[in-house]
Amino acid sequence: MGEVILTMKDIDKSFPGVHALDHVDFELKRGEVHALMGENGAGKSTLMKVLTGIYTKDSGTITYEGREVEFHNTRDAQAAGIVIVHQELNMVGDLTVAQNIFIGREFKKGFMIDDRKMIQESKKLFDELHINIDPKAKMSDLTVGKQQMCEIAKAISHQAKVIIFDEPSAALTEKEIEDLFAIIRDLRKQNLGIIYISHRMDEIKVITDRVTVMRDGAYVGTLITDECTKEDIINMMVGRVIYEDPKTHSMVPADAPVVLKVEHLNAGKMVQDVSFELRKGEILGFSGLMGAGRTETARALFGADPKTGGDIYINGKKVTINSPEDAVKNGIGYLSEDRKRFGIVVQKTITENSTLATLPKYMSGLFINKGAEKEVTEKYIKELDTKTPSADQLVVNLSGGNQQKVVIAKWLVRNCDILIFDEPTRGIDVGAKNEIYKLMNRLASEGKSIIMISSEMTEILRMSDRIIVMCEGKKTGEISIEEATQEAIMDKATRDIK
Amino acid sequence: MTKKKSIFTQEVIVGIVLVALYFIFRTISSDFGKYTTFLSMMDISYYYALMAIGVAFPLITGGVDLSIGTGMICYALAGGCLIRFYNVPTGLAMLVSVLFGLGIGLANGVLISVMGLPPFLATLCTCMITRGLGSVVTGSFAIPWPTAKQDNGWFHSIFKITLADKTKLPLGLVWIILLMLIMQFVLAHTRFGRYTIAIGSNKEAAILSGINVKFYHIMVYAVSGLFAGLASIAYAAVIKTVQPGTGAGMELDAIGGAIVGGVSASGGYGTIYGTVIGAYVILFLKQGLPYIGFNANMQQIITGFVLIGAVTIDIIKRKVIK
Amino acid sequence: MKKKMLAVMMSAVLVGGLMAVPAFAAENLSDTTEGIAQFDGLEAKEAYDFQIVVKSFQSTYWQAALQGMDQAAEELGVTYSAQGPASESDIADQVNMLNSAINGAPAGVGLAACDTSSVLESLQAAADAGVPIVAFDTGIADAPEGSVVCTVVTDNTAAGEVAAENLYAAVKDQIGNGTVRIGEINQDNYALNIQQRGLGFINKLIELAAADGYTVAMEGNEFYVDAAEGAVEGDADIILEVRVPAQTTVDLCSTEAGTILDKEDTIAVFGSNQTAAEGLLVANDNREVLGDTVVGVGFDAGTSIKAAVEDGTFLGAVTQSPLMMGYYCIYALTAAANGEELIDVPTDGYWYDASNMEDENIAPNLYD
Amino acid sequence: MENIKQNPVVKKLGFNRIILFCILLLMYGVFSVIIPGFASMDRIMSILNYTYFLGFLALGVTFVIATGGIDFSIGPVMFCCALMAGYTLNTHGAPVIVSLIMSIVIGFCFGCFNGYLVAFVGVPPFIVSMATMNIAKGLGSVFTKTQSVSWPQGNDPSGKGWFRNLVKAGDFPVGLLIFAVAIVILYIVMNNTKAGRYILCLGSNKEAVRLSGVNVRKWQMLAYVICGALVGIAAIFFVGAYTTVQPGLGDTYNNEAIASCVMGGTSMAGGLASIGGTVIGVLVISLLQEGIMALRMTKEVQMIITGIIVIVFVYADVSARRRRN
Repeated sequence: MGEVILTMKDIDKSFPGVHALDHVDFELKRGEVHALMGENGAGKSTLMKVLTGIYTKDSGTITYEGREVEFHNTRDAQAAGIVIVHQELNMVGDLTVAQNIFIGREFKKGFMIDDRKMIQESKKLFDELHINIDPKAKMSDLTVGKQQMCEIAKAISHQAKVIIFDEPSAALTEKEIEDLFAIIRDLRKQNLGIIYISHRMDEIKVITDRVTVMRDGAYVGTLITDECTKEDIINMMVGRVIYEDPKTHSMVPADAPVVLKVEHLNAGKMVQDVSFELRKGEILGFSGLMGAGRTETARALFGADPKTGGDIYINGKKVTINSPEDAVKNGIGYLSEDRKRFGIVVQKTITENSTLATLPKYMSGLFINKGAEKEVTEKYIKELDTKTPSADQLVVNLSGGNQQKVVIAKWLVRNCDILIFDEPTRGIDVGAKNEIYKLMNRLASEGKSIIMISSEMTEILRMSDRIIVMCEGKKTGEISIEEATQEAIMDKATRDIK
Repeated sequence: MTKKKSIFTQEVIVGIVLVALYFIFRTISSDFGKYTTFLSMMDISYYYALMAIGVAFPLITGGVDLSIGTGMICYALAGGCLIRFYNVPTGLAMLVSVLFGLGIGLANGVLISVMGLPPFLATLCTCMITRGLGSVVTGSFAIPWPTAKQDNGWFHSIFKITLADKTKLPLGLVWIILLMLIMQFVLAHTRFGRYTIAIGSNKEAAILSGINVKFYHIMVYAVSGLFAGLASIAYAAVIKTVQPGTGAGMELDAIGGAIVGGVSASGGYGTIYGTVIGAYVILFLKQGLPYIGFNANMQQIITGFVLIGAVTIDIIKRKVIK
Repeated sequence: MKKKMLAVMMSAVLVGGLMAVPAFAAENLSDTTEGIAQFDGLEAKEAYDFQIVVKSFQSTYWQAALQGMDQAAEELGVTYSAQGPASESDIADQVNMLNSAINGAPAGVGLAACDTSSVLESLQAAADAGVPIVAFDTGIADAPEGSVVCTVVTDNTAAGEVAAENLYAAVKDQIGNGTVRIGEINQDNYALNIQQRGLGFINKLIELAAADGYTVAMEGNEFYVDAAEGAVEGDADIILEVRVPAQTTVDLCSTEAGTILDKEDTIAVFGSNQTAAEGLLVANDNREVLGDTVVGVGFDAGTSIKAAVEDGTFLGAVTQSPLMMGYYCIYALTAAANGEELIDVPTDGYWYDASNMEDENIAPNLYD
Repeated sequence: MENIKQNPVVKKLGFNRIILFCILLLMYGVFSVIIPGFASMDRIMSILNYTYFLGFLALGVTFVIATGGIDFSIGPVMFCCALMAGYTLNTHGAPVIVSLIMSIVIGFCFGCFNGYLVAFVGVPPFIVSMATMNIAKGLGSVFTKTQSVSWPQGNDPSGKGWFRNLVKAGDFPVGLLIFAVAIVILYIVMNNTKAGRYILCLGSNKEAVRLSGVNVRKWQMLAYVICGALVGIAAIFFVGAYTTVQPGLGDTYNNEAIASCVMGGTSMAGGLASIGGTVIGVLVISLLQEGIMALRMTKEVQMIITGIIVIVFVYADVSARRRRN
């Protein structure tokens, strides 16, 4: 480890209604891999966005290479040598791999962009990284994993001094992760500073030198990786919040009836011959890597995407589900992983969102019975403890956790027996997360059946009665909670590739 | 760009349609095949093709420019006014027309990129404003540009030259092809073109890649305005007398041409040669159907259905690939 | 400002023309003396302000009309302000303008109606309010009692007929040896004056051909085909083809004109208004058959039509007298405001060709 | 300023709409002062003539814009309705009531056509509009053999002119009554019925509504159908006031209708629509055009002013939303 290259001090940032960063400190040295950890919503990504100029900080200082700096956009940051590999893929699908890697700093021959040189350089870059990607391929034709590798290659090609990896491994196979680590070690040798954001405790131990932990937008502390244990880090991350006790055994009675049976479900490449059963009162966890086909399975089951085959039985009766309309009629509700895009209508009120799936029930003749609508909305605001001044509040003004509660309320109003929760706690702060867990357990105990898709291993292990593991569109395993361990799940989630 | 892609891209299909249309019209009407008919068609094609080349850029960014039709008339009126009332040399007046177009284009760009107005609305407003301006500068009067035989009418020969043996050559077609190649080159091989595609495909990613998206977004509309300015000269050269209050609806033919020529209606993809071919398909329908005995009004109905057909085929094609 | 400039440019030619008003050349189409005589010695009782509503300012035709008005207003010491919709087809706008003009209670309103039916209600309102209306350019047949006090128009049927006569005389020799084709381009078929003109041309041509023992068959636009009188079905000596474009733009007119010019048997074409005649010229730009193998006849004036007549591309053209119409419109308004009873003023249509373009009573009407 | 904006009443009515309404009143005041005799009943009637048909057009397109779509074929479609129905009336001697219904039905059919293509086939609304515009113009021309169509005068001896009483009976503005009833009905449809709720929600986030088990295609199509039927009604008021329609025209009214919607606070992005705002917008444009004419300026000046007002209002809207996010 060399001298300090970057210091962030007292960084403060607020969004309307959210104190996203509360006087956070951070320090990075040359030749170090520094992990930044924290639960979802702890403020890691926000801190990095402040660093790279995407957000403007409210107060605090950033010292980089001995000088105080303030970047106004990513371009400034890049020019100074700070690049970020984003969590969400930021690729221009209509351009080729090489064009994407060099976007914003194309090689030029006179007026002309020198595409040939860009392709050569990309090849060189990929060779160095031992990745096999055709630089001339169109970006949108690549798999998510490969796109991620391109994103990393792009960052590295920037002659950077500081590289930020924001959850880079989420979509990668184990082999690809190995490659990534090799690359990171190589970069460390070249005396670069690396910030590594990840949830995977194992990786942190393997690759990083120091760990900084954040919680609820605040700085908690920094540890030297070799000198601490996993538990130390987890304690710092979780802090005061006492989660629901992890399940040690299934809470579902052995004789609970099967409410949903899916047989040989097929839908494109991402859903291949998936079969499973769901019992009354059960929380069925779906685990796997990003891009394993869990969301696609849920969407196909819900009728949101077209299926190519498979049978669905509800309470033993075969049903046809060709559209979400059919699914909802059959008592299935779906909470999407992408709340803003698929879950809520942000510019509308809580009331309007709550009754969206049930509107025909709240009609008196031709007109909407606004009184009854408001009544039921207020009932669920109270029941779910949604924090809002009134039922007429626009959903856009709510925090992530409360927005999620509005979506849940939508399905509870509908009285759905089968609920699909796709990443129910993504982008939700820690306190709200626990409330959602409690709520899920309560719903299960009331006899609702829940399919929970989650990428957080701790969440899967904490909540599920039974776990289904998927990999590359196929179901690769089914594990009871008693037998489940992180290793067992990871093994199945990556089984095919090894 | 990838090898597995079928060679039957929209551009190729539209190209085949264009050739097929030509031969169908030719077979049915012997007059259609005459060289003079071809010349007349070319005359009228120039300003549509120029507008289409320009508007392809906003379309590829996922936007649109509705101000080019009325704009073109407005610029032609302004230039014509200078020649007629202020004895400005033709060359200078032409330059003013083009710069006027560029200016309105820049204004569109600022409204959309800096002030954040939706492109449809911003250009709808400039469409109304240019239409009004055109009438205001001329006091609502029609403005004749100099005819080819007048001293200052040399600009007609930019688009058509007469050889010693009285043969006429559609020189304008050369310019259209040249500009098409240049702009295709710009789109495919310069930063400006690349960022145009990037803005249309994933604007957020473009911003995060450190591109000055605001600047390039303005430039996209400036190009559209510039080409509307160029079109105004082609219009003046062919139609000669420019009437204020006209021009509305011409932009739709140009945009329709670009869409038929494979420019994605949602942005992110398009080629300039496809755009030009598409514009000529629309023009062939407009100009060719009267030759094969169609009621002039049937042509509008057919054009409407061709437009829907072209886009529907594209939608179905994409669904099949998925 | 522009208006002023135009005025300066025009007034020189204008004066010469107006001096010669009572003595018209032989080509004039109808008797105008009586209508004009009523304005002898007219003086405005006060400095009236008139409202003029024209069809639009789009074509230079209307600019010429305004020149006439300027001249008359200056002579009489009255003022006027003119307004018109963006295009001749914006009927609703014109009705609103007319209503607005009447609501302003002016000394009188001069109206060139885009559509004669849609203004009737407004005319009733004018009659009720006692605002005298002078219809110019386009007569209003069903005008309510007491609204239109004077009509200053050129007889469009006669204008079409004179075009037919001149055209027929030029091509007469070519008729009889197999079928020949004569074309007519009309900008549209719903404006009354263009209908009259088009039909005047058609019916006169059929009449002239019949007199020489030739038959005429109609082709093209259904309206004119149906309205033609005396045409035959099937084989005929002359095919009279009428084409109307989908929209009233020069480029579409030129396409329609091109289809006619391209036909081998075409011997003559008539473009029935400025836009149609300009379209005909645009089509001829490449084909260069007019004045050579095909006889072309235009209508109205404007830079390119004048040039075409001058260099023989067009055999000639018919001009209405927009200038006279404008001029007498103001005279009629003034007289009406004075409280005088008026009779209609038919203005002239002139046949002009390269030989008489410079004539003092024609030149002023040949606006640019 | 901020306090005023936070006032619940102001919030409910919409700050921009209040401003727009003030502009309307101010404009009327200014015109009345500088133009002698502007504040007369005749003027108001003349303004209303323009308000009716533009109002129905704008209200119709409000529903389409609420879904995040666009329809700029409304002007030509209106003319097509009036042409086809009027031609049937004049040439085939159909009873007036049949023609009136026919006009609405034709508009309805165009709405179905547009809606089907947008909602079920997935053609972008912009392109559908372009195509429909051409088709409507062509159809109107072909059907009438490119004739203009004049509807019967109020005093037509055949008695066919009774439909003009829908606009104005004697000096009583019946049209205003009908228009007011239509506004109330459409306000209720937009705010108190399933159709309005779904249309607004799907305009804001179509996927979320679909995943709530709603048949979004049906409701999206309905917006275009409502628009089409209202365009058919607009056609009746157009000929009721202006008698004659010509084939191949009508484009100019698209811009004015869309402009009134947008300045009234309906968002081009969809999801936000204000029937009241649209009505104020229509009144602003009608008043502006009468005022401009009374000032002896040309229509073009009105276009320029309208363009600028729209830019200012949309910019105010966009920047307000930006600040909020």
